[in-house]
Amino acid sequence: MTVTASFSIDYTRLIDPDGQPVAELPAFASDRSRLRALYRWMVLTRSFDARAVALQRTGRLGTYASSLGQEAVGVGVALAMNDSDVLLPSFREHGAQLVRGVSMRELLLYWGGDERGSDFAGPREDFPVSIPVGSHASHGAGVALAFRLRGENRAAVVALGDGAMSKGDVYEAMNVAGAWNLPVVFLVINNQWAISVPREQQTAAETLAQKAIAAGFEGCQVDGNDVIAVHEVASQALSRTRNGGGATLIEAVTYRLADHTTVDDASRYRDDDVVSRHWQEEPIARLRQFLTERHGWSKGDEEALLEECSREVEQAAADYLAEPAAPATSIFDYLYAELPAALASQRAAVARD
Amino acid sequence: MTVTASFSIDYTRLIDPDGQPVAELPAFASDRSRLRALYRWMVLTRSFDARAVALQRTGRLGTYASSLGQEAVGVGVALAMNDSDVLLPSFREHGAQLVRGVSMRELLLYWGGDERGSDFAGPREDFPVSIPVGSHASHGAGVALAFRLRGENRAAVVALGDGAMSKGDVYEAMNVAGAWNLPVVFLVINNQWAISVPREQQTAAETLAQKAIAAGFEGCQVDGNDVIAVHEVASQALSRTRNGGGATLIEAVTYRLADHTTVDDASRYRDDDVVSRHWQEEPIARLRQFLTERHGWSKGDEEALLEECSREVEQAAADYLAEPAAPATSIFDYLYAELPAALASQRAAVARD
Amino acid sequence: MSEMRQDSGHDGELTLVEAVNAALARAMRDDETVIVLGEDVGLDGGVFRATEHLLERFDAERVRDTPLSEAMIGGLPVGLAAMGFRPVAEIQFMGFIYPVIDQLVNHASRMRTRTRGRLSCPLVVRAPYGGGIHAPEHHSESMEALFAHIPGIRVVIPSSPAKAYGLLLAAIRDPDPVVFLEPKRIYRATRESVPDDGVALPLDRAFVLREGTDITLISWGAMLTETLGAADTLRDDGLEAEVIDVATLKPLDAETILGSVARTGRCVIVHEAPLTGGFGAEIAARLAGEGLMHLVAPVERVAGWDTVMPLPRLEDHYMPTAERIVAAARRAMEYA
Amino acid sequence: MSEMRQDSGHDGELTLVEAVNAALARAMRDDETVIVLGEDVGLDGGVFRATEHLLERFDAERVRDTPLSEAMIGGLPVGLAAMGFRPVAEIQFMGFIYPVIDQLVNHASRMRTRTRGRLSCPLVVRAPYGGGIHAPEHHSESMEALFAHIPGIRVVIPSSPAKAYGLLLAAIRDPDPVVFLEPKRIYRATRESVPDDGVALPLDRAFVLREGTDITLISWGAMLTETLGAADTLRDDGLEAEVIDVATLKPLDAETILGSVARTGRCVIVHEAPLTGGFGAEIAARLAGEGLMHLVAPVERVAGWDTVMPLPRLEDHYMPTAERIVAAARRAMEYA
Ligand SMILES: Cc1ncc(C[n+]2csc(CCOP(=O)(O)OP(=O)(O)O)c2C)c(N)n1
Ligand SMILES: Cc1ncc(C[n+]2csc(CCOP(=O)(O)OP(=O)(O)O)c2C)c(N)n1
Ligand SMILES: [Mg+2]
Ligand SMILES: [Mg+2]
Repeated sequence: MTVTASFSIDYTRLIDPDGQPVAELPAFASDRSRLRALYRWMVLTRSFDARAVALQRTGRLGTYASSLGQEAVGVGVALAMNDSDVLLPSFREHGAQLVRGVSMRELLLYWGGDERGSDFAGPREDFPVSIPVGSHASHGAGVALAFRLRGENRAAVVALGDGAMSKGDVYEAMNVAGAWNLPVVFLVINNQWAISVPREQQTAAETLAQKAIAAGFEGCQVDGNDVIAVHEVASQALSRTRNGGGATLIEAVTYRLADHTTVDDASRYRDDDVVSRHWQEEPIARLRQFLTERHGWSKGDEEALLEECSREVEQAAADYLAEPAAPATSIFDYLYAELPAALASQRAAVARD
Repeated sequence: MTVTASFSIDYTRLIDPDGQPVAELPAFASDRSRLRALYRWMVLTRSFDARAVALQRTGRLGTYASSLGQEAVGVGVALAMNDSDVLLPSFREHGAQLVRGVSMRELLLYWGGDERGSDFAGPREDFPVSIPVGSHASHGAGVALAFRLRGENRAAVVALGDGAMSKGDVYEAMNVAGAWNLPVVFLVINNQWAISVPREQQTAAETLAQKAIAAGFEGCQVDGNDVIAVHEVASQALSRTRNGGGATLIEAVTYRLADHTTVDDASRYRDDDVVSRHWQEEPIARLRQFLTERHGWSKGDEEALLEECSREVEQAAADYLAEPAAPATSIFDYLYAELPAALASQRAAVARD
Repeated sequence: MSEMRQDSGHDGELTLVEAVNAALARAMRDDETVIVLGEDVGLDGGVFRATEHLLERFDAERVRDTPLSEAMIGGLPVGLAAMGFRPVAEIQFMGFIYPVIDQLVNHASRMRTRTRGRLSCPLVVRAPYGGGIHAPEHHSESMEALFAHIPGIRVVIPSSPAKAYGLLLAAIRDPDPVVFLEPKRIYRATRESVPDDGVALPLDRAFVLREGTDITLISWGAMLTETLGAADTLRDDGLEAEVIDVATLKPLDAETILGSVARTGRCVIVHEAPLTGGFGAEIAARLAGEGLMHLVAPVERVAGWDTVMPLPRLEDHYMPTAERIVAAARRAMEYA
Repeated sequence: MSEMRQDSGHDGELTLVEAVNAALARAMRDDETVIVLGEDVGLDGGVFRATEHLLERFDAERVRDTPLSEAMIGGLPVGLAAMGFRPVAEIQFMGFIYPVIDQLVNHASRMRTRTRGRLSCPLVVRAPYGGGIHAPEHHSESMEALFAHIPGIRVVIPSSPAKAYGLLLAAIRDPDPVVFLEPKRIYRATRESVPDDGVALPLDRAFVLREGTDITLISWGAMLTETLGAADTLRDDGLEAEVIDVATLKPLDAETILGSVARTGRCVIVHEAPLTGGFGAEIAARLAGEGLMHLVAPVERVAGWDTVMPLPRLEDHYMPTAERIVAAARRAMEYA
């Protein structure tokens, strides 16, 4: 018996839950403005989530999936992307979408049940969220192939949950991305839950990162509540893949502090004290600690930022609520580039009603 | 950066292409009768394949997929199975099906386009071949779950090709088999080709065995042209899994010496001399060499065996050709346990024609 | 299900989703080969609570949370069923059922045929479907027609708590594959007395919900609410509409439908699914065939439009309404 | 495609599969964003040779052998198309197309709608389909109706070499997703002159293959062979049958169909797919609606039976025949 292949999975954490460095830090960690940007986007994301949940509770928004506790992943990765890269988000990557330039008003429109919310004014090539879990992974491979065929120095980033890693279409997308050496990063946000199903029941694999081994490319784990680590790992992965290094998988290990969505009641299937324990590791307090100790982040800075964020969120909410619905006939107007004659009478009937 | 998980893939070969032992041999390798059984089933399989191809060439059989060169895999594994285990074959595991007790007449009926060929008189619980690549893998998980629920000491064996390992449903089946620790063996017959697509283009993974890492269970490689190694590895895997050890993947590395099927012309996409080189490694000559050197297998033994096999094959072919077609109305008679009244008139119409 | 009834606190009166739960519990109690599996069916009791309490009443071997793998949820039961179990798989929403079609067409529907009866596939695939609850994207479609075209399976859609109980019991006991689609808009719309008597309903019979002589209104699932509403309005016009609940789309009880239209000569077929290629087309086609000579007015189909299901803000413009049904019926009445 | 023509050695006369090949080559030559991908489409030239020579004429970047992954073959083109390419994906046989349905329903068909036109999906999914060639199990089904029910896509089926060339060019140039189903039984049945003129055919028009005043016969794909054969037999009865090739099932050219039946008053719809829920039902439903007042005889549907496609030895008992079509037409003629 001889060994024909061997593999290992790395885990990266740079700042521990108390905000203390546990490894050599990347250069940007000493750049206050860049850390502030990471921090600001996380805080903005959390305020946005809170507001969106409140709007849903008061009947002014549809079912909503909060990213509470996971802010470091989307923000850390999206800030590592170039504008020319393309994001293919799941339904919980509000932070990443905001960083990419999707407006809060657009996000609210979408979650309020209005297709116009996916007509992003900012990142025109970013994909709309994929509510179907995982079926957008192959789109990411296609986007990456488009970049390769055009010889463009761009990468696609597909956001996936831990549950999504059980899906065969995700595997097929990863496998072709490996076989064709495509510039795509599979970002796995392991928040430990797929609605009520815990990560351990989802698969016997010790890590989700090792799913990449089946596809023949690199997979790694990163502390998903350590935004400095996430940003660093993502930056390296993105430049590698943009420069022909092929696909990569990043498993960001975090925790879903919120209910699955506003229609879920997590207390049915998990203990609150387990959740409280995970509050000790959440990413925002961690970076605030680091900022305070290393970059003189003051109470004043904090208050000013919170104030600024809530002002932006309130403005977006107001704009959203003021938006009149699109005309009924618009349900036909984007179905095909040109409405087939066969459908004219149906559109006319809707116009009449 | 710390290492959180590591893995390796083993490769087992016991007899080299010249029939020389290259490692310590299992006990059964010194048991002439058991080796003769392995040899006989391989020879019978090859004679059967040859006859089936001839029948197709003369218009008396449908499209047929020969297992030429791969006989050691199906035979070595099937002889390691208990009667109470269940085989879920792909469309090229004739050897395994024969060992399991499917008659050559039944196989010919099936490939001749007659459903009765899948109504096995022998292994009543074995599955019919799956022409759709890979979609039977999840059936294997279901069969294994049935055994587990009943507390039975049985295993399911799913036969898959190298191409099948690119399918998402195969991955999903493996993942649940790992998560639920099911008694199922995924037998991957890596014959290097999926019609015209070579193994290397199918995936960037160095081995197919490592696909098991994504599902959280053991995967290993075995020389698929070394029937002694295949039989040994399969026997161990099966007893492990029957006794609660969970799922296993065995990648049997072999080579498809024939065209993909009788309607394929492999010369369009691969060089004959590459194929001839692989003839040097084929499993039957290899075991014959070993039998001759270690167990006094004589020219007489060989001729008697070939004679015996061709007699059986001829008898089966004759029985198959003598079988009248089933009545036209039988196309309705197994659709539901009881034909719904709504379909009575359709059946009557067929009866009239 | 006594505790369920106390839960519901409406002595014996159940909602449709509670009736689904009652049927599942009953089937599991009566037959230990019944296995419930799907995403979140265990501790969570299903996102709509259709499997609530089953995990406690039975155990984790028979009530199984699966990985997030719809193709597997469609395929694993084929193996289980072939080995003599009766799996009841839940697909969380119809929007995620498409990977199951491969298993239904290529395996479940033909295992008996392929093996000439040696192996069979007594499985049920359950899924909530339909719009009208302002759900997120991909959560409101009605694609029942895709299943009704597959030979070798049954397609069943209940329209009330009692029907859900009786039809689901029948589906689970049926020796062949059944796709059981639950109209989630009316999961909790009404309660009715549903005795847990273990009595199944037939899987090849349409139900006449209301008798009438002037026109036949045909529908299934949640749309029967609008259809019955339309019948009330028509009564104010002095018209007695017969209302038929198809219930089992496959095999279709064409007799009941043709018999009714033979008497009324007029027909409106109502469904939420897009018009083109919807199952209403099959019913209209039967009328254009065997039923033609009885038709005095064009067969009207009131259906969803041939467009993508809109997000909630415009959803109401997609859903068929009682008004549209009434208007169609009045058009039909204009013919002498 | 000059070399193809020399290959075929029938100066300019192509079979249907050669015409598919010619259209692919033409589209790739005219538009470098056209990418062909699928299993064995490269060196092997496709198991039916539909992509023969494309790898040599273009290159491995644009003619891509994929891993054996139908869900990916359905999904990767969505990403490619959204980025401005025009992928043409081949599914080797319709029997393996089902994993693609998820991508068609949930993504390809609605990318434009979901993003209000920001992103779109100009892709084509090609697949050979249908029976009659004594192929292995799972290789002979006709499930076009599943696709014709999906809003936001087009479903096209050619019935001759020239139509295959013109319709496939149109499908590739169309800005929205098209499912292009190729009747493999007639891949090589006939040759006709197919000038490689780059002229596309319309995607919303049915073709009248033969004019007649007594009865309308409607079909698509390979079944037009039996249908035209039936028309010949009927002529011997002194009946002039109009024969319509639907060609584009979605969007359906109901006008042409209704116009013809308005003249003939009689109609036989022919398809290989199982009767129930087949696309013939939609056509019959249109006739039962707008067309009813013109019908003098029940609409006949001659289709595959509602059973699993039999293996080759009994396959002929499943396939509709010219005899069955003639018998149906004669039944229709009995009505005055
Ligand atoms: C294909 C599919 N199946 C089921 C669902 C229903 N569903 C929505 S979210 C979810 C869990 C997803 O878990 P994960 O991938 O970990 O993402 P998370 O919700 O944790 O962000 C499920 C089962 C879906 N949206 N899509
Ligand atoms: C799902 C599916 N896709 C495509 C095909 C067509 N096809 C038949 S065999 C084959 C190649 C299979 O390769 P592999 O899995 O290695 O098995 P092998 O033929 O080598 O035994 C293909 C693509 C199929 N039968 N099923
Ligand atoms: Mg999760
Ligand atoms: Mg192979």
